[in-house]
Amino acid sequence: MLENYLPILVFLGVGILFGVGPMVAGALLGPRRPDAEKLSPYECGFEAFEDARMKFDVRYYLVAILFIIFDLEIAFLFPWAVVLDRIGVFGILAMGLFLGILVIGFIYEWKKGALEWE
Amino acid sequence: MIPLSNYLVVGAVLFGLSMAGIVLNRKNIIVLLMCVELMLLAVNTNFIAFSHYLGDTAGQVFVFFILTVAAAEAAIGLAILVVLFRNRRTINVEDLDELKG
Amino acid sequence: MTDLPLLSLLVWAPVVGGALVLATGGDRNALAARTVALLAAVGVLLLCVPLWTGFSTGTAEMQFVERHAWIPAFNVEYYLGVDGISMPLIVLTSFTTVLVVIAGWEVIQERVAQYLAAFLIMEGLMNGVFAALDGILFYVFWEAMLIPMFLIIGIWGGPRRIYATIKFFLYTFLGSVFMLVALIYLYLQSGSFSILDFHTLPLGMTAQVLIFLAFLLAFAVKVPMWPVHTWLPDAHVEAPTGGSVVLAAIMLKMGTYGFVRFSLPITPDASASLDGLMIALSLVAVVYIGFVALVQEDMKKLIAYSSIAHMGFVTLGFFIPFTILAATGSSSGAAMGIEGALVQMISHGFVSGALFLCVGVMYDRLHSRQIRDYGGVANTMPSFAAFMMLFAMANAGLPGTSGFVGEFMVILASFKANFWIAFLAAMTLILGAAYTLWMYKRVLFGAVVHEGVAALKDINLRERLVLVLLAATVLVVGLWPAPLLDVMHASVDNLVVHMMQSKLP
Amino acid sequence: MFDWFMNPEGPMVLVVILIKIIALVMPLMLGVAYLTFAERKVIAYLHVRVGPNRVGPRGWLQPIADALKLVMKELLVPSAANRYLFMLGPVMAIAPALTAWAVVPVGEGMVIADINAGLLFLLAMTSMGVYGIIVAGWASNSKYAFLSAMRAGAQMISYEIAMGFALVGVLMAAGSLNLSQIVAAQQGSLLHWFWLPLLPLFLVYFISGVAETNRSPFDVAEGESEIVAGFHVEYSGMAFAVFFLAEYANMILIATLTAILFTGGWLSPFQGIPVLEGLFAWVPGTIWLLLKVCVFLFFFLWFRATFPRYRYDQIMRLGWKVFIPVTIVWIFAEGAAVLAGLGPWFD
Amino acid sequence: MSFEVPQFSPALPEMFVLAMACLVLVLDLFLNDRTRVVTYLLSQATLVGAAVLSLGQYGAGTAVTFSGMFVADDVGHVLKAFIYLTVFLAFLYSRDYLRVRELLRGEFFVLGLFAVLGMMVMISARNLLLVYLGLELLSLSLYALVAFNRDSSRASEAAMKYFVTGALASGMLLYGMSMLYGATGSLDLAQVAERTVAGEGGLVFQFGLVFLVVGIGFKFGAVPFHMWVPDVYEGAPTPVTLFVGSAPKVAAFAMVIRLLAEGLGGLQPHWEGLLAVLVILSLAVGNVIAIAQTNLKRMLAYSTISHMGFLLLGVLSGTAMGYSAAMFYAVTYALTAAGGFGMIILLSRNGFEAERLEDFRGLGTRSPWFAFIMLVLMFSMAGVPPTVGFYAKLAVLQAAVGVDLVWLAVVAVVFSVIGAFYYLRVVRLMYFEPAQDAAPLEAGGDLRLVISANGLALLALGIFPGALFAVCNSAFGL
Repeated sequence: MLENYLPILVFLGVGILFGVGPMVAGALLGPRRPDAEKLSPYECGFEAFEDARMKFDVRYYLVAILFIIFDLEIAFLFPWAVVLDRIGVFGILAMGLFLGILVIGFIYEWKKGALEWE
Repeated sequence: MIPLSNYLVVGAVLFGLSMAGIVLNRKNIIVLLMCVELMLLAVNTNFIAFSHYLGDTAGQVFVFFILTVAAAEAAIGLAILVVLFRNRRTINVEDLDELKG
Repeated sequence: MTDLPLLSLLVWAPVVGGALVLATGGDRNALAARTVALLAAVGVLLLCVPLWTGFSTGTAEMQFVERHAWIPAFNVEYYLGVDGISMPLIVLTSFTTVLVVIAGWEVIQERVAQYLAAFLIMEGLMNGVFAALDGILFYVFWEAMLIPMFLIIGIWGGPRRIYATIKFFLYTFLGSVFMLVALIYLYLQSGSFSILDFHTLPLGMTAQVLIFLAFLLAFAVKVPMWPVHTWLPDAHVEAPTGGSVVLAAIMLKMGTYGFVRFSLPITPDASASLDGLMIALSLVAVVYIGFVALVQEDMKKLIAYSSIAHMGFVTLGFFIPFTILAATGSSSGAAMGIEGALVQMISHGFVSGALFLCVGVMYDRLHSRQIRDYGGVANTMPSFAAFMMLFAMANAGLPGTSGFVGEFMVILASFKANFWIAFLAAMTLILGAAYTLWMYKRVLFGAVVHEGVAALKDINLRERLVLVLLAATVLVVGLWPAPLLDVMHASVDNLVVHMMQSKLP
Repeated sequence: MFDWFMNPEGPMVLVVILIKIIALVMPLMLGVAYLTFAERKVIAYLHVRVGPNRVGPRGWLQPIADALKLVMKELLVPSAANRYLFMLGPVMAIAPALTAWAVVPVGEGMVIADINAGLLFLLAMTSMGVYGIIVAGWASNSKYAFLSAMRAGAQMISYEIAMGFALVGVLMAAGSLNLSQIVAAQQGSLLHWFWLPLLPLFLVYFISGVAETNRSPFDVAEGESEIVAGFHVEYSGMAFAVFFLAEYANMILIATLTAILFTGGWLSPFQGIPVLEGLFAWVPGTIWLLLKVCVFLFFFLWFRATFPRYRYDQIMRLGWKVFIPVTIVWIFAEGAAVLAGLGPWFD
Repeated sequence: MSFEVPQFSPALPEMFVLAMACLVLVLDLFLNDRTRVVTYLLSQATLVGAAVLSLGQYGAGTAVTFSGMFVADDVGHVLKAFIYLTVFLAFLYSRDYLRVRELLRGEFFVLGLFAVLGMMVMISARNLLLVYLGLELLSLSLYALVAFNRDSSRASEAAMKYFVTGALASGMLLYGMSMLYGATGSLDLAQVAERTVAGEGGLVFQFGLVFLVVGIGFKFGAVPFHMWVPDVYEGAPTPVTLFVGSAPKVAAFAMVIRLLAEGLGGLQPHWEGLLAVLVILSLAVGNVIAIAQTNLKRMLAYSTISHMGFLLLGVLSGTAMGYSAAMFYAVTYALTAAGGFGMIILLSRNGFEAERLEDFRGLGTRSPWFAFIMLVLMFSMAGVPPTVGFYAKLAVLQAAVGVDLVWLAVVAVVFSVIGAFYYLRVVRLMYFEPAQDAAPLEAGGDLRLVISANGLALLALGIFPGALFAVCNSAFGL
């Protein structure tokens, strides 16, 4: 069973190689003439005003948090969907209830403005 | 076949690391939150290992729920962190000293 | 016997009365509060009449028994009843409360209703303690009583009242929780919380000793016995007069009552083997505390120490029978020691209460309790001086007063046991006379020391009423103790039987 | 595990796997290269221009020239950047984009790793891509890069939910996580393909795919005029090229997945049609798949040429307030359909 | 693999609360500040309805449903009823407080209801998974509630601390559960119990047990896992403190009964010692440190710690009598705590939190009636008869003595005497010292009425504890 996953492991190696290889090639073939101006972060021609790791909008957190929750709900749906034809009416209704509660949460977020960006 | 004990040792090591992280960490609350997640992962390792060796799926179902709860927990933890940061302008563990008695 | 649940009435009528008093409201309705309180107190006292007359003296059985399920889960019952030991104490309590209500009539001007209600509620609870025949019921009353007392000292007391009251509470609380553990143990052994069941429960020696010590902690604090007596002078000094009276007249008796109700009959073997300790502690109280009283400057403190000494006498009386048995091989005379101690309890209730009231009378006028602030009071307050003289003599144990009867009986019993014990016990007569009469002399005799004393007015009608009542009882008990002793005989004999029986399995 | 390697056949198996991988990746890379070329050409023609036509005949060697140029460029690492993370960013972008192909069947039985949890694996790999972008944006230590990374991250995860729900719909219909079996479940005819019964999900999935790959019109994360190329503003030379590769590889992946999940994969469109079915029976399934993929890729390019760029808030609104409700409603509808035994599809 | 449809009726209260919580959540979105009272009333109605449903099942015997995961028995019904009651009180006490401070948002009630649901699940859980889910639903709601006042720096700090320790506790508990699962091969507590008796597992078992007990200790706030308690109690808005400090204790008791008594009853000799350590430390630390507090909420926090020590003392005896005693302790403590924090709310007004001990100064003259109520509350906590706190302690001590742990009982009573000191201090401030603050109490009529009833109930239960004892005993088959 695990053997089926071996190609994936190999593929991952190949994938990484495809990332690293070109960059190594570029580094070897390309010129190397660094200077301070060239290496400073791009800021439309100005000197950088401040460190770029600034605070950013809390909404990004919000999106991330909502994502985590919803994504996990999907994780519950996956196995359910696969065996849909074998779990009978009760199985389907149970998930309907689950989704219903999820929808209630969704409505709440919507009304509370958690989904508004501006 | 990898023996069960190996998984348990991994679980225990992860658990120990996360514990140490929570208890010893004095710098950043985010690290605390990550340690909490790590702790749950350690538990998941245990559950899955047991579940596999016992041939019982209940353990894996438990893992599913732990994952979900962990997400909800992370969500609330981060939310509290945001509120805390807004009030305090710091996420330093040592700065949590307003409540004392 | 009557059909009324007499004991329940004695317990709950004062509590209800207290609630009614509270309901009269703030200080604007002080008169109403006082009236209601007086009516309630007198009413309760009247309830004691059928109690006394209906009491049959020939038996050691519990009388006026009321027994209902209360907490069936633990076999805890609402179980009331009295025998010859507890019945007089209930009468004493009811009587004292009337006096306290009258004595506080004018003195207390702040939060009158609460003050009076506290006393009434406390009266009910104290009656409950004496009437309870169920361990938990007993404990509930025993502890609940602390709450009003705590408030009485704390609210209406003197300058160091807070220190005193917290010390009082914690001391007594600490003592009694051990009793609780012992009660639980007894329950688990006997399957019931009934005290009478405890009396017949066989117990191993280790268990007996531990239970005895647990009870000792609870009761010794309350009595108080040396060396856990230190709360008492503080509490007395800071308490308002009424508080001191109740404290001295009744609450101390609860400790000694505990000994006769619990320690002696439940753990006779432990009592017998530890009686040396108890006698020693009692004699220390009698002699050492007597000397301490001698040097007091504060009248209340002096009376407080004298109380400790007198209570030492009571515990001596309780524990002397074992020595008598050891010395003479028979238990004759044992009953005399116990009866003496019981009479001493009653008598001390009257006498110490009276003395505190006397001090209160003076304090209300000059706002000082220091002996040196007085002198020659007899010149301006002759009637008062006469009453106080009587009480001082009673305190010293002079024949003809109630104080004499008990002390004499205990000393007599002690002689049967051991000469030196008797000798030391007899010291109390000398010491008691010394500190009481010396105080009396310094306060009342001599020249008028200052204008304050010169301006003193003699006691008014209200005070006179209180003192007359007390004087009458002191004399009656002193001259004709037979009715009181009759009441006790059967119960005491029964107690002695219990004490002399080994409980070892 | 290790005794498996000790097995004399072990290394052989490894070699076979490697050959398969190369056989898949090489055409893929070629496809990527010529997708860039196609993009420029197609858009040019849509704009009525000619597009690149100088290098080679009609410009056919243009991608090679681009690659050569990029290889010769200097590889800059900004002074304020976090050096290792900066280099890690492109790798983290391309590795999952390629690895995902391990479970994608390109024809009947033509799959490198035939695992049961194929779809889960795909979901995992496509999610991994966002890390590359976030890491790149963070490591660059440049405001544009950082902002862009945040935007890209938020956008990608938002649309991932809609995609996930759409997949649930597919799963409900197919009853398997294995991609080959999903295709098999669409056997029958053009009308049995899932695009019809799952039409809303199909649309949501494809459009979300466009958004996932940060393609126009959802390309606010790299919008030149607003955020000067976004998270890869500080990248140059081959490091930039790797991002580029990843993006186009992802496009092809999304197109392929759409084809497999909703339009029958390698199934012939003429299945079930009496005459035509026999007529085209000789065409291998892979060709059909390829054709379908090309169609979807064309849509990618067409969108870019036609639609103006969305505003960021519009993008988020579309994802959260349109797509997610639509998918949820459709899942309910599908559940109801299953319960009621409706339609020819869910037996 | 088709599922058989489970029997739903035993879980009716849970389903009702869930449905109502969702309804309230959605409905509240369409209300404004003026009409928010609807949210409040609906929440209270939910609790009342749930109480009717739960008590309606009382005496109907034990019903197991959802493949053995869920159990509805008399212990559960009674505990749930008390949870409804305390939460009802909590909502009632909170409303004015929150409204005056402009914190009256529907989420407060919704989170409260979800916490109730979590507690109900904990109580009815017969499966490790369900225990965990209930616990988390409760905990997550509480974390959010503690941070409810978003502008309070102290509240957010408290929430953070609560969160981290709570998550740590969950982790410990889970780790213990995973070991238990490994040792017994089942998540079902009944099966766990069977296999425990059979003595399978060995070392893994005990290893898991330690973690389980540590997790429980954390949730209870037993020393040495108590550090969150004072901070959370102090930092949270008072209504939330009230909430955290009352009903969840009942649920925690249920959890400990389900896990240790029902699931691992066979290992009682092993966990007895562990709990004994927690008990002694909790009693000692809770009572001694409470003396040094000047903040009433903090003082009550340490007092809670010591009370939890008492509660665990009942549990550790491992007898039905002990469980019954602990149950009595839990429910009466929840009521007492509700009253105690209710008093703080009563005395508070906008911009002024009556949470310092000093603020109770002279209450005896300012408001004799409420001073009396507070007096009853304090004496109940101290365990002085005739308040109900005494019987709780009595029952617990009885259980301890019953299994020959006399020494532990003695330790417990000694510390309870030390504890009496700081309760007395509150009484002292109220009665023996002059008032500094002459402002009249602002609280509304319903609050006054209910807090009076709360206090008097403790007194009434103190005079007639028989019925409640009978209920607790019969719940454990005594």
